[in-house]
Amino acid sequence: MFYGKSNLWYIFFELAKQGLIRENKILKRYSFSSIFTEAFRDNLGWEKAWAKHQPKKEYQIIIVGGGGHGLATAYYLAKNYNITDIAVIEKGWIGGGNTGRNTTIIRSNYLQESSIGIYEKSRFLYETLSQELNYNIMFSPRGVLMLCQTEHELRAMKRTSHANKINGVDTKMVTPDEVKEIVPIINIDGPRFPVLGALWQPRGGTARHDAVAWGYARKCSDYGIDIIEQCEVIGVKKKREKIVGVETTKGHIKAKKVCFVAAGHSSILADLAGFRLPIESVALQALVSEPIKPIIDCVVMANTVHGYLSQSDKGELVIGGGADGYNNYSQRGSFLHIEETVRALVETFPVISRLRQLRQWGGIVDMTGDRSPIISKTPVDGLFINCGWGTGGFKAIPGSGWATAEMIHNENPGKLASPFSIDRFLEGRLIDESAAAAVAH
Amino acid sequence: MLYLFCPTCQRDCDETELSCGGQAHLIRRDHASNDKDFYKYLYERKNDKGIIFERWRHVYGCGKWFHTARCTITNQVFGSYSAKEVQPPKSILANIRRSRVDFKGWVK
Amino acid sequence: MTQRVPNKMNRIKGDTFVDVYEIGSIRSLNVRVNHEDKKSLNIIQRNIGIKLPSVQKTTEKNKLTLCWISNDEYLLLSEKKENDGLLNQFEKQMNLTTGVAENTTDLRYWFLIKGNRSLDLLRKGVPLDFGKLEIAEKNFLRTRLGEIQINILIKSLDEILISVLRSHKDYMIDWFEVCSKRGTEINFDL
Amino acid sequence: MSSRLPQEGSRINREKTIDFRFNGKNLKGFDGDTVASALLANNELFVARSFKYHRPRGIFSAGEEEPNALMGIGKGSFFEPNIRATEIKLKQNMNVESQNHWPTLKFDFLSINNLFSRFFAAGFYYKTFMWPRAAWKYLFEPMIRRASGLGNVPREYDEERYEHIYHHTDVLIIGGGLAGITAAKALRDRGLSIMLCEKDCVMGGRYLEDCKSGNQERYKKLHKGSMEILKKSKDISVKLNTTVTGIFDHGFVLAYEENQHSKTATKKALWKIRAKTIILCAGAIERPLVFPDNDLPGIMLAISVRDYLQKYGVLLGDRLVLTTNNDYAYKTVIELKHRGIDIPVVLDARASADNPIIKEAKDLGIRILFGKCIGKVEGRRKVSAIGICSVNGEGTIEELIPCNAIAVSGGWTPNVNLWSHCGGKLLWDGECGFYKPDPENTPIGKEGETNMLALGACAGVFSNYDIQDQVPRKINQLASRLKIKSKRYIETNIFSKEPTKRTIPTFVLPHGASKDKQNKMFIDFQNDVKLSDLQLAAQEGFENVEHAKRYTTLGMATDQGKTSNVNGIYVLSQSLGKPVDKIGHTTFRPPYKPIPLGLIAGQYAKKLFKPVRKTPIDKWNSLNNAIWEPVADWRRAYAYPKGKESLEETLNREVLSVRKNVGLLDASTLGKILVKGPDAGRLLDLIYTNMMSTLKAGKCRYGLMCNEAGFVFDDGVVARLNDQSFLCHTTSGGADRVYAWLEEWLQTEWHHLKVFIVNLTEQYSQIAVAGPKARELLQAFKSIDLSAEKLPFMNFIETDIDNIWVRIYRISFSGELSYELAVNSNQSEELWNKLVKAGKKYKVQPYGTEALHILRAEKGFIVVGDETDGTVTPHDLGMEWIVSKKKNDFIGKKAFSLPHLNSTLRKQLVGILTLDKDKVLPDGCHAVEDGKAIGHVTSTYFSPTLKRSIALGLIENGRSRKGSTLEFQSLSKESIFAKIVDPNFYDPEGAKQNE
Repeated sequence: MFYGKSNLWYIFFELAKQGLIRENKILKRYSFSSIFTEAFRDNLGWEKAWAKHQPKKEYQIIIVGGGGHGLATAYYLAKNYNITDIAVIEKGWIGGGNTGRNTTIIRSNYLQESSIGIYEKSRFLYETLSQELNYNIMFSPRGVLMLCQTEHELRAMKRTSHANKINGVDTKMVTPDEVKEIVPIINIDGPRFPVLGALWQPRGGTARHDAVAWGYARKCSDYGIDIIEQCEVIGVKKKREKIVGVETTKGHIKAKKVCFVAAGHSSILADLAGFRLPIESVALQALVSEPIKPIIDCVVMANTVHGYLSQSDKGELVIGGGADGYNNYSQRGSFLHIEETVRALVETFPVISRLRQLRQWGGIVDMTGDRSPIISKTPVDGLFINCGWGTGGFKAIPGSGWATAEMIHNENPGKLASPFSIDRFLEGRLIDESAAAAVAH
Repeated sequence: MLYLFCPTCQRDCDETELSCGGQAHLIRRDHASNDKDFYKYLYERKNDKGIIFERWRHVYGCGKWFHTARCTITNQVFGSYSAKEVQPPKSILANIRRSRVDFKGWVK
Repeated sequence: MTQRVPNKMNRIKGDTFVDVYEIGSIRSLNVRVNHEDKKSLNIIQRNIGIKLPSVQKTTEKNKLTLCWISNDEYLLLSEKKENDGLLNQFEKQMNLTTGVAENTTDLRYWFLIKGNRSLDLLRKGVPLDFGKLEIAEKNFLRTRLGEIQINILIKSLDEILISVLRSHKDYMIDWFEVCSKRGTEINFDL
Repeated sequence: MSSRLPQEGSRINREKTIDFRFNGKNLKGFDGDTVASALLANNELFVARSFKYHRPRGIFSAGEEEPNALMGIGKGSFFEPNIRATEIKLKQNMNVESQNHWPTLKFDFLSINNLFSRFFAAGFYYKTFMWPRAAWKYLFEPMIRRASGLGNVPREYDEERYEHIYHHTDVLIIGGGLAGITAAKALRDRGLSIMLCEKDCVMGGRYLEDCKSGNQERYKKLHKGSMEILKKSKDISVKLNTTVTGIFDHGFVLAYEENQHSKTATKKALWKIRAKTIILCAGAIERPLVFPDNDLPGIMLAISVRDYLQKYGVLLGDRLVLTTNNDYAYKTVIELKHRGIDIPVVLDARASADNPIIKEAKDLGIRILFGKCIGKVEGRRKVSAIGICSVNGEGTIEELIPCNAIAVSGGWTPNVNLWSHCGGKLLWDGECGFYKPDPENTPIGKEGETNMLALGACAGVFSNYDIQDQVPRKINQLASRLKIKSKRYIETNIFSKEPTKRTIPTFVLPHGASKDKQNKMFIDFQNDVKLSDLQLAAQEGFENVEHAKRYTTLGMATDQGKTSNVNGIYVLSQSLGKPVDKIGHTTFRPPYKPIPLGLIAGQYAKKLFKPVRKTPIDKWNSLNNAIWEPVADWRRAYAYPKGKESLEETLNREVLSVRKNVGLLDASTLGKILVKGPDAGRLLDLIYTNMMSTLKAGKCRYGLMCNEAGFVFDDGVVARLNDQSFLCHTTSGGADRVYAWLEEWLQTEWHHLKVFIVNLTEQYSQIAVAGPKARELLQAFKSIDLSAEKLPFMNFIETDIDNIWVRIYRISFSGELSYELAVNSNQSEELWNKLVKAGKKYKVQPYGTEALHILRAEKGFIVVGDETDGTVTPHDLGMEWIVSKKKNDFIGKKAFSLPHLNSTLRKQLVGILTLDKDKVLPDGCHAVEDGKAIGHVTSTYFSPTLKRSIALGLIENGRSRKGSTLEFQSLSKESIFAKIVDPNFYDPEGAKQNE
């Protein structure tokens, strides 16, 4: 009935196509009205989300690594310090590394004050990122629940909740009954690990990981920053311990400042620049189930049994667990960790036992000695590094970009980044997040 | 899932029986060393994308440590050797060169 | 290994495709010795009169079984009360040399699996290649079953002695009840 | 109108009818039917709704590549969503429900999405829903989540039984078709153990149904012969109903056995296979053509039409049109014509083609039009007519042909998923239009050797003759490469050489389709990805195939793009104007076919989830109403409530009973490691921070263990049994960790030390007898002299109680007069009962771990894990006395010299007494000084002994703050003020423990 020639709908469709609805010139704003306009023009009006460039001879700043952290750094350099002579070079396709492989969890209920600083800044920036980038990253503040399943873990979480309160992070301890209320499908009675309580962060949640990378890329391209894909760094040019440029598969590019933001591949770049990092690259795996109707409305993390879970907007359960124990760049992990995580979550959420695993994949995460990141200058003058995010990088993208941009511009780490320098290991000033939960009395 | 040869038990062991001990042949720095060397011993790692030498323990079996040479891209294993070795033995290095011509040898 | 009469031990109930018996503790000594130190190795052989077993094997003589755990660790099992005198004497001897023989009788809990599908039961939790075992000599394997450590002494294809830490005893009994249920045999279609 | 033929159907048993319900309707099928074939037999063509536009969907295939017919099957605790109807066998009284629609399948409210589909192009949700900000959480996201998601949610716990099975084999053959069977026959009798996994319930794959009616007998004879050989040979074991779902490193393979009709109780098992060599004979999957309105129910793959006909005797429709670009699909129309079905026209996209099969079709009177394709399909919920148009045109309709079924065939895609899971690369075969395994870049095994060989259709070799000819040759080459010396295998080739089948790679018809038509040409049926969506992705710069996939969600549905990936890649290459092999393909990931999460958990769920370690006194504890607390893998008695007592009352009673009378604690979980040898003392000096080698025999000493970074990670009492051996006690959680720590140092660093260590944690059980009347209780047994002179504090003696051997230590964690009795585990319950009986006179009571915590907190003793969290040094704990100055080296010594570990900002252990005696500081609360946190509380209890609240905490340069008052922030509004004192609250001089 709708496709016939003569009815009212078709006339309206023809009028719209004649351009009755005005077209605007600047970067097409994404909005319902622009969708409406384009709908009648077979969507031919949309431009490229980010421009494709061949590398120029020289830039003021080169960011090596086109993932969330790299693009965010470039964006905040342009937004906060309006430097736009920047190139973001990516060896594969932007957002193809860990940004495209994580379980999209956003939270800032950390224990150490310096960690809270950067993760809370990120969560705060995530709140308005869709509007700022004019790109719907689907930030969903649906709440993050960290279960306590032993007395020892309950005490550790209470300590974290106090640390959060002082440092302005909105979290609270909830009783087992409140946990059951928030997540009806949970089994709080064990018997092996009964839930004794949980740390609840209502404004934590999830976001669409690809959209974060594409949103930042689009705005960077709008600022005039060159995003160059399929361009791998194969050499670093130095003159008397000062960086002068990088050798890539698309030729030599000169720059005054370079920043490595390459997560799992940071050690390889550092090696090219002549120094080593305190990180080990291991495979971290995740899996999704087949899509089902909504069954869980928040993120649940169970550290005692090593498993965490949330449901994507498409309806798939997104499940993640522990990292592998051995160095691995193959983006394939061992089935052992998938099994351990799924076993824990089937025990904690018995109804998901009959759902089917649709797909599993692995990313390469860079683990530091104290499981905290590195945002720091390096032995090479003018060369900065942002890595070491391990299993928790996605939640820190905006804050890490902000802090790294500040460091590159001022050539010294600001308040957010200074605790995370490389020399902290030399001085024994570890920021240890994993310790609180590790030791059982 | 890796399947590594335990030199003591003389059989291949499923990865679930083993636990990895990280980079091999680190030199322990005691109190006489300077802070930089101590930092290198405790935290700095090669983390190579390619051939690495690492330590494994047969936790569920004989409980013995051993070393293996493995490629971190393809997980190809070039052999296991005893935990007492201070550096990879000749036979292992030869085995690596047989299939990886560009192998630059072991670096401390 | 003496032919302990199975019916004396209580058999794990349930309609199962193999018979599993609880044996309990077996008098045992953990022997550790420096595998390059010939002197201590001879003490073991002289005192208990058994040749040292080769890798993952056992040697046996008048109710005493010596099992290979690793190149410097052996497990000495004794089935007969009469051997206790010899064991105490051996313990004293070892304390004088550079080596240790420690009584670990209470450390482990033993089960006996009988039936031609014994190996099939173990294949539900043990990642070992049972196809490669030469059954001629008795094999002693220390490996993983599910998430716990297990010692497996294969006396013959249809008689296997296994032991776990005594604290895992109840878990092991649960595991047997779940995994040895009749109707869950591993079978091939052709 | 799909229907059941009166006879026919090799898979079904017509004697046994099966009743089942579909959306409330009672229907009938036969034993051996799949749910799909039974639905088709009952004319249920329209069975589902698509994900995004909720368009009507019909059954499209007969195997695991099915994108549409997903059902919710079973009831209550056996309900399972998203099941492919084409894969699950029919069972008596099975309840089948369609999903993803509301209120009903026919009248789905959300099908209005279809009307406004032009507004929902690919990625529209990235461009809108941004204003107002809060609307996403409260309005847009809930709406989207309700609309998305396919299956309904299982509500009850799962009764299904799952099993994990390990299997080792020299050769694993994946797929039991002609290639698989020939490979098995070629490899037998060579001393190799061979396992063959076939996902179907019968062997044979396609070649039996593919033969011409003439030589049916010869094929059957060959097949029967092969089955005999496989059954007879000892080294081949075949597993039916088992789909290989994942290939991992070093030949580790996962296979999923799902057999509803299995005789055994296990219906679902996960096979964990270790294979030295894998032979992939996984066959191929037919690909649809992309033409306007190609997603209507009644459109099905040509091979599936034939499958339903020959296997289940089911007809998709009695007026069927075929649109194809290859010869193979003609077999379908020939079979249908033999059964008298009306074939109005066959549309062949190729300009011309003349080989035997087309001649045979012409002889049967089938009208064949070359260079023609479908321009339009009419019908709202079922196919009613098609419009023919020329292949190269814009799609104007030349002729309307009424029909009720369309068979479509766009060529075959080799099944290369398993090849690509673990490193295998693919080659684009431009001539036939598919990716096939690249012989140069094969998956590699442990030593880097090629460990996978692709044979048959999955390697792009489709004709039976070629398979029968090539497989033996390839196997012989493999055998020689594996150095297996045995006779070469030769087999007579009974198949006739067929002319090479030219499939002109056409994917999208008509080529010049107008924009309107492109909006109705579907590539991914489940996620509603249209041709125009991919063009939009290319236009918006998502040029990489991975970007395009994520932007349009092509191939991200439950069928993972089995029928849509190649078409999608072709359309992307056309939109970007790049050749197809330059585009590449997305990554193939396990599992090949979705597997239940319960299966991954296996038998280690419910009762067998995470082993519980129980102490020898566990039975007594559970009989006496103990509350359990998980500690590492153990379960320990937390407290022993009596009657209606609240937890506080229980703890106060237990603490006071130790302070006044005598208490018993089950401390068996304590780690006990024997360290023996001439160098035992030297090893312990290197491990502990204080001197251990100077300890005298018969004495004990408390020791602290740090890691190389200088942080405390375990502590415990070390007893010297004799000059050669020490017995080190560790925390419960630390037992195995410390044992592994000692083994690591001895084996990899100090292998010159002559030391032997044995983990005796479970050989001995440890019972603490603590309280003023402890000595009287023990002396009640026998006249053992336990006076202070005979057995001073921190000494031990070995004696026996009622001839139970026991070693009595004078160690006190509670600060009272206390003995810890080590006894062989087998006799520990007997000793415990004796102590309880003898202790009645002294009002003995058991106390749990929580009471122990209160007692030791009153004494200011630390617990590793509460006071320390892995970042605390001995100096922080105020235990400089335990860090030996004399030793020139021990683990941690270097770290103590690092700048940060000596900075004044470090937090130090202090006692904290709240000004208001009854106010207990909350767990983990922080001390605040002008807005900044300067420390936190590590342990906080109400002490019944001192009748006030006590706490220990780590405060920045706390020791110099003694006497001052600090503000502690509690979660509620007002803060709590407390004084900083020395951490030892009770009997500081230690008179009681030295009594």
